[in-house]
Amino acid sequence: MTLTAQDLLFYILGGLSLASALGVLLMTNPIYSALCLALTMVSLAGLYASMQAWFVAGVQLIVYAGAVMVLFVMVLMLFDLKSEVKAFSRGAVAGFMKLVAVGLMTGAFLAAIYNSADTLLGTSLAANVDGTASTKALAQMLFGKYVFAFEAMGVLLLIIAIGAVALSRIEGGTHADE
Amino acid sequence: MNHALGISSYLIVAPMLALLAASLVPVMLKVFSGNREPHPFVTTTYGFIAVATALGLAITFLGGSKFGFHNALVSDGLSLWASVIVLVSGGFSIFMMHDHVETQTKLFSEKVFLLLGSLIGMLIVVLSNDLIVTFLGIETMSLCLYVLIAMSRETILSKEAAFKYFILGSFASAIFLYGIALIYGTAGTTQFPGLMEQVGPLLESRNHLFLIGIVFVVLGFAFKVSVFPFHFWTPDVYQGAPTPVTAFMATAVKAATFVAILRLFQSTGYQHSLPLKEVISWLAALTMLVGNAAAIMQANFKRMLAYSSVAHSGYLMVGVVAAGFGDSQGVASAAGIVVLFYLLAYSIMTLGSFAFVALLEKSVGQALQVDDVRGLARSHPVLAGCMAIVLFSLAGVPPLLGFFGKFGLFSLAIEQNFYWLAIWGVLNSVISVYYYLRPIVLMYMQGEDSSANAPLIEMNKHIMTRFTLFGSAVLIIIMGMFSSPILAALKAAILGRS
Amino acid sequence: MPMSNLVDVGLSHYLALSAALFAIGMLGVLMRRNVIVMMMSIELMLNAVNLTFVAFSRFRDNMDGQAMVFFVMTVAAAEAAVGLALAVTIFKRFREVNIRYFEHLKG
Amino acid sequence: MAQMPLLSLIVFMPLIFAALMALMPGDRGVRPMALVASLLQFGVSLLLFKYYDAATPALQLVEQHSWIPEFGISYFIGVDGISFWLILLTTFLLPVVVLGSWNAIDKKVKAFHVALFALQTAMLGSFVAMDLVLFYVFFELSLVPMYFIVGIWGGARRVYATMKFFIYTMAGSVLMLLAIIYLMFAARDTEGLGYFTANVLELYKLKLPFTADGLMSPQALLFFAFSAAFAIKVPMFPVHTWLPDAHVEAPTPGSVVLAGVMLKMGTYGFVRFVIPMFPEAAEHFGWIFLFLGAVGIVYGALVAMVQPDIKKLVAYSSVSHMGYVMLGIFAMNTYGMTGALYQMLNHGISTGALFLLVGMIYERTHSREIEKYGGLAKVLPIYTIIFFIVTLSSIAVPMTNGFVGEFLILLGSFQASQLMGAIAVTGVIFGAVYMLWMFKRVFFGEKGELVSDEKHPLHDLSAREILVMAPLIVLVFWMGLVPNHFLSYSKSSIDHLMQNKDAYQLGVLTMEDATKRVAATIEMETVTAKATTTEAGVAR
Amino acid sequence: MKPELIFSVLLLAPLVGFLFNGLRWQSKNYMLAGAVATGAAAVSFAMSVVAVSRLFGEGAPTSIEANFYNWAAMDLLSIDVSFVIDRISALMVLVVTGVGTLIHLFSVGYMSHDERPSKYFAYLNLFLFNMLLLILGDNLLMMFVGWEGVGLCSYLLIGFWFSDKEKAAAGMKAFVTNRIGDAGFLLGIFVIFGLFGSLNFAEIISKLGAFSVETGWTGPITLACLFLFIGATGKSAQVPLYVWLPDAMAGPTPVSALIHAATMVTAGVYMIVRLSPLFMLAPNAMAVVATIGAVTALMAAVIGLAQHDIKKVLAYSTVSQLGYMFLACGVGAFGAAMFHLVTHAFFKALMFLGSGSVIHGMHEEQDIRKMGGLKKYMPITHATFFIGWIAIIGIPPFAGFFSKDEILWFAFASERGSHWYWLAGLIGAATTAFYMTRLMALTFWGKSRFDAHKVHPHEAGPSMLIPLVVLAVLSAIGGFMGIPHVIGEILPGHPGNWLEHWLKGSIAAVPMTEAMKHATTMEWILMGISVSIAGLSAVTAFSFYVLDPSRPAKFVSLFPRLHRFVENKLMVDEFYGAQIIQPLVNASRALWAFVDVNIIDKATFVVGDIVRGVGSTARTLQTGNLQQYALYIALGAVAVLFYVLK
Repeated sequence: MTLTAQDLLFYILGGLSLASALGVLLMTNPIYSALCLALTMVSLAGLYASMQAWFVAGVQLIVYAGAVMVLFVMVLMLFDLKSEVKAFSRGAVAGFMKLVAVGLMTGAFLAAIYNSADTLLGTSLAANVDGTASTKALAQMLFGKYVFAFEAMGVLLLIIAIGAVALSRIEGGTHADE
Repeated sequence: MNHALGISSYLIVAPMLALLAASLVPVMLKVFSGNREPHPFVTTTYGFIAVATALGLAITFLGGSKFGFHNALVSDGLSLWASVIVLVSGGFSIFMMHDHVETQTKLFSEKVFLLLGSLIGMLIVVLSNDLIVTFLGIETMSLCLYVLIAMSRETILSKEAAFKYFILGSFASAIFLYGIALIYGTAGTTQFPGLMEQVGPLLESRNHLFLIGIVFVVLGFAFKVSVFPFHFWTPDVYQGAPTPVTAFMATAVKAATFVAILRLFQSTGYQHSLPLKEVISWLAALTMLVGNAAAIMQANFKRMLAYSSVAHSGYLMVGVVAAGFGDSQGVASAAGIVVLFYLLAYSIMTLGSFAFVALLEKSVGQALQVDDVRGLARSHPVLAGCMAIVLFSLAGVPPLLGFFGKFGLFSLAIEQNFYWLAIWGVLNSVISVYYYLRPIVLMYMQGEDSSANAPLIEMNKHIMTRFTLFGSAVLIIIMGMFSSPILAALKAAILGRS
Repeated sequence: MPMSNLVDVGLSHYLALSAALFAIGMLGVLMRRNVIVMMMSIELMLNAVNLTFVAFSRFRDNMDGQAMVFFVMTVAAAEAAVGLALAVTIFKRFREVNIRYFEHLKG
Repeated sequence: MAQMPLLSLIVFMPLIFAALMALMPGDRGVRPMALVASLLQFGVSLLLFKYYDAATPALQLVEQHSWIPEFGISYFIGVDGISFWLILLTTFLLPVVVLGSWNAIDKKVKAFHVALFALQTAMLGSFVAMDLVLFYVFFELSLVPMYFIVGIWGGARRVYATMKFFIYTMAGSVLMLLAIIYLMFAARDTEGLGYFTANVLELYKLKLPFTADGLMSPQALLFFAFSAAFAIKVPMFPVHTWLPDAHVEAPTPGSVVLAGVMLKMGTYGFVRFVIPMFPEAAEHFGWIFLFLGAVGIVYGALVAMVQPDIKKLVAYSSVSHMGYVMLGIFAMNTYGMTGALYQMLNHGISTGALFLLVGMIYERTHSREIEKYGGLAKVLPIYTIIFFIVTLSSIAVPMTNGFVGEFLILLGSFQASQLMGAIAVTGVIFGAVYMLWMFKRVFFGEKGELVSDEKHPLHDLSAREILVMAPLIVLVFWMGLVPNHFLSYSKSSIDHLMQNKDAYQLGVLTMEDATKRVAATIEMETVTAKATTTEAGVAR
Repeated sequence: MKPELIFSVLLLAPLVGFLFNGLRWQSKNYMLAGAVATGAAAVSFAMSVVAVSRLFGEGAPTSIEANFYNWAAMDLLSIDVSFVIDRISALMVLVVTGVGTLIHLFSVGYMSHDERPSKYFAYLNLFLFNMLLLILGDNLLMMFVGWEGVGLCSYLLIGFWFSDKEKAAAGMKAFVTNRIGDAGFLLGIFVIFGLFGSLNFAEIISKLGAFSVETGWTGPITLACLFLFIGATGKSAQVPLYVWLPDAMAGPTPVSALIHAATMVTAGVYMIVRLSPLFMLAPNAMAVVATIGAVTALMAAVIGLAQHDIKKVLAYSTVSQLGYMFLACGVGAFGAAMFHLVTHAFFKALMFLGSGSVIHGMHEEQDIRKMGGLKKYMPITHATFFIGWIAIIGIPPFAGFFSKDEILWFAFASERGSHWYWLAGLIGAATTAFYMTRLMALTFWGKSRFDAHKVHPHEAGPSMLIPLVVLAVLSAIGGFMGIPHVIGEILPGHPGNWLEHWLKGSIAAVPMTEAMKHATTMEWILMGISVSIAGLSAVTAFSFYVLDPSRPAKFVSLFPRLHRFVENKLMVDEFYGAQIIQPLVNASRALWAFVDVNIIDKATFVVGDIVRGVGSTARTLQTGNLQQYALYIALGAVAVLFYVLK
């Protein structure tokens, strides 16, 4: 088997995302963490794109790497936090157990993926899809099969909007009524 | 693809629409009146009308195994009765919010709005026929609750509670979502009917990814209904949240989520995974034990009730085990009946007990200790009597409602040959007697000697909360003695009116 | 796993990557003290899930996955909004975002 | 009259009175009303003599309505020879208790009587219930009023005692609940009744599998589940420790009802449910209960002997006496069973009377320490005489009721197992020892600390107290001298049970049948009377 | 008269007397109380005479029966409240009501100064009623009812002066010791019921034909007999349960006469005689009876040698004489036992009443060391007591001679007898003669040892003397109802052994050994030996206590420890106290403190502690640290995953 461009892209973007994710975890300065997260998201957007999920890749870039990350960074700026001395929780036992727990879980995952590889590899890779077509199909799905979920999401956003505003107006909130 | 929706789709969502429409009214009023908070009673009335309308619509239109929105929603007996439970506890919670010092603030209309929003989320959960829709419902419900908790007048504990709940909730949501992703990847669908057909083959072929997916989804649900070891947030959040909101969380959230769990376990395919059955049985058993044992050690009344609600989740999990792993025909329906009946009973009892707590909390952020009720029977015989009934019912003393709830659950367990679970369950209910009776001891049997001249305990004059407590006591007796019509209705609704 | 599989990128690779990202996110929640970073870690976990969805969608030739990603993103944004609003409120009150300061409720 | 729900009336009348009392404005007037009410319910229960047919073992005055059909629960009550006297004992003791507690309860009088009357309904209900779940409901419900009676009106350690009482009893009974549920499903599965039911008469027909060596066979497990519940209630050694605590702390009326009636619910359960439903297991594992019964007799007596507190002594004597009952039941023959049923009544009367007497002296001196008494016989002669008579009944001297029960039980148990019979017979000796020793220390000898207290001279029994004791004393001798008056009402039922214990079934007679029978008897009598007159006329 | 009426009057008269006196128990009118009580007893006696007279004559029935009502009936068991007077109970009923009437009469005088005479007479009548139940009941259960009833009355009367702790304790001791016997009796009843399915005497005996003589120890009949005998040892104060009887002397003296000498204590003998056909089938049981009887006869006589309380001496004498009766039963001489029972009732009642008269006259003094020379103060008492003395030591032709000698003869000659039994009886007789003479001497003869200024001994009034005289006459002539054949043959008119004739057919009897059947010479020789030994013994005692009062002390100083041992009643009470009662009490305390509190309660608490442990662990885990909670979630997820995927 030869290394196709797609494979290469996977390794580059995958490696980038992993590295930046580790950066999120390890950077003691929250701002750097935020930036690493943004990088992760961008590289994930690239991966989406390499899987011809154009629309999703776009949304990822705009909503996530754009809006959400900006929000995070803004809040961080608001708090004006410097690099933290105590970035990580203490406790050797607890820390060890956390690592072990997550490690074991990941191990279980990887084993499961390996075990189920046969069935999964059996699924054929679809041919390249036209970006417009796929987006159109997605749209049809959103307004067809998933129309309720879509509407519910709308309601969710509405409620959250009002809720977030209300939250800001409580005592101690950013817009508290004095 | 036919995008046209039948009329039935709209009928199914009618209760939600009613809730949404009515909930916006107070907020709109406030906006258009120059940010002047309407009188709380007005807001409460709107909230009550919203709930009542939704309830009416739910009773009218739900049930009978209808699908809507391209099978995204299902309206059957489960959803009908779960909606009723959720809406009723929502209504009582609004009453209690009206009275309670921590919730009745200048932002009361927003709070009612959020509570109604949370109710919408719950309705979505109970009506959902698709895991991703369930996820959306759960998120709607939870996000509203986070905000609602944080909006308490109390400034330290409620914020901490809200934040803990938020972080842990999101964490659990992520896991839950991962589970959905794996299920989607392996089963190819997230809609329950299709999924249930796949469960058997996938488990039989020991598809590990699917198994992980199921486990993660169950784990996400388990978090919401506070099953050990995913229950740790419960006491903290229940304590920190304003009591009316706690009551709402303890009842409605649990009811909605358990219905979702039941939908997940509607397949006989789970028979193929013995370990899954064992592990869920273990979780149920441990949840009962930990909930009851920890409740014994509590001095704080709300924490005690929180642990008690953990224990009740353990009992309910027995129903889930029976539903998923029982081997007889129609066991899922039977489980639906007894679990819903238990949820109904549990909700009524829990509302009553939290109403009692609310009545005794006089100031913001007061930590009501169990010992504070000492000698209450002397000053408030009627309320103490109501609370005693509630507590006896929680302990499972016949012929109160709680007893028949347990009776149903354990019957199911025995019918499906889960003997050890049933024995463990009843033994745990004996442990629970100890802490349920403690307030009764304090109310009735102590505080006589020292407080002959001491001032009587004062209780809040809150009419609506009193009504809640009193109503729950009356319902416990009446529905206990005459549970037959309710059970018949449940049976008819869930087995289909044939 | 034979070497060829390593090279021949397939579904397992994407799944493994997402699992790794998910694990890192979990570790972030478990170990970082800054609440904002914890929230970011949760976002990371959600992103890992999204990757899974997209991968499955791609390899099963099933667009449903992408629709779900769409919902997840929206929910994630909502969560972030609520979370940050909460964080701001708390910060105003406590002047602190270290999770260790929020241990009043226990026992 | 044909449709009069007599049993329901008997069962629920106290509850109605309780509700009426609860509605009264204050504590005044509660006592007289309670007395009238209790007499009234006793009077109504006497109607049983008219409608109950002693000749048939069938379940009589049956009322059957569906209650919660979804769970297979029905409202099904009836009376037969096994429950007949227990019902009357219960209704009989209520006026005694009400009158006996006239001064003993000095606070929350209304609440007390409400609890007492509610308890009455629960106890009566458990004696008539013929649906297992209904029985369970009443069985458990009876805990609640008693919990309050001990907890509110009890002594210094009342909370400990009442919690212990509640939790012990409940711990036993929950396993029975599971067993009940299992039986309900078994009835559906094996017999093909088509619905699941807790109707005891249907459950009697079940043939549960039993393997002789197998502890794990369903019948054995169910047997033990039921037995656990009832053994704790009885209470049988070694699960008896809640009883002394509860008795010592309980107020006098509470002790009387607890000893007089509530303990009988356990032994009644054995007779009514355990033996007919699990005959093979009862036969096979009966020796355990024989043994524990015999040990309990001796153990209770020995421990009673060294008690410093009179009430605790009486409490342990209950353990001993209930040991006799258990022994009689598991002798599994007519003698033992008859004796056991008789001993239940005896114990209700004599131990009830003892608790009343202890309460009376406690009201005067506020102490129950044996050491502080002495020489009471000189000061309180009437009290002494009554106490002595009750003591005789308690130690089973012939011509008192106690003897009949003990004799039959020992006879039966000796036929069942010579060794156990022999062990149990020593209880006769120890019984005399602890009672007479106590009697000697309290009543004879020099006047003790409390008795010779010049400042508080003791008064002999008042007319009210004598009135309380009189019916009990009359019964002591009546039952001792003419046991057949009492035995004849339960004879056919016991015979029926003992002859068919492997395939026990009960017929059913309703109130309508009873009315018809009564009418027929009257007609017969008139006809006979007419015939006699005619004959006499002819003769003349 | 119908039998029902006879029995009703016979039984109800004392009951009515009891109720009459019992309901006015605080009255101090001793005359009224005594009159009613004595009258009631007399009515009973009259009725007994009427009833018994029906048994005489040609074609007379062997028994009169009356059935009142069914007491209880189930399965095989059917117990009637029914009574029978046959030839055995006829003797007994006459003795009980006759002697009873006399003692009632005596009590009128004796109790005249008591505070609560009504109560006393009520108890006495109640006793009579119960005793009649015991005697007349036609089944074992009725007998048991009376058996316990008399025990109860005995308890009440011993503890009559209950303010004295000792006396109350004596009552309790009597009751409890009797209860031990009663437990045995009950077991006996159960075994018999198991064997015969009936408790009716007549039925039991009629069914005996199906059984053969048992040789072993564990046969049912042997077992039944042994159990019944335990009952008898309790009631009739035999080794090892005799200890209550000496203490029972705490009661009023007439009570001792009636209950603890003449009637109640003989109930055991009566019971064995009634069931003699049953005992005949159990030779081993009979051997036990005889051995215990002989041992008791000897042991009690020995203890009696060194007692100082006039009533205690008589009490031990009673125990000893009862031993003779059991010896007789054991060797198969049931008739002789009955004979001795009757004569003993006469002379022992006489002596007790005499001692009562002495005590009454001496102002409640009971210590014989403080008496002496009372002969001149109380001539009639002395005279009657003297007759009793001769009777008991067995000087012909007084009552005791005939009965005791018959026992000794049977002990020697019966098939189930033995020379050893005879020897024991002989030594017992000698000892009896010694201590009885000692009693006589110390009380009535010799010098007065009391302070004549303080104590003024006086003769009793007529109500007390009449019974004494009547009983003295009976003691003198009572023996003639059972003249042995050897003597009868040489007497004019050849009087036969009337008693033997009367009882023949009603009771079983063991035949003589072949060698002894016609050994009249042997019988004469033995008779001579026993009379001369008793006489010798009496003369020795006379020389000790009358001729040279310092001699006993000198003699005793030779073996002081032995003397003290005997004086302290062989330390039996102390032995029981230290080896049985105290350990039992200690064990009970241990059971209470250890089993109840430390094992059973602790066990339940341990369950509670475990639950609490779980609860506090759960609380410790609940640190409030959010990341800990997340860790628990992760750990839980891992655990579940690994369990599911394993």
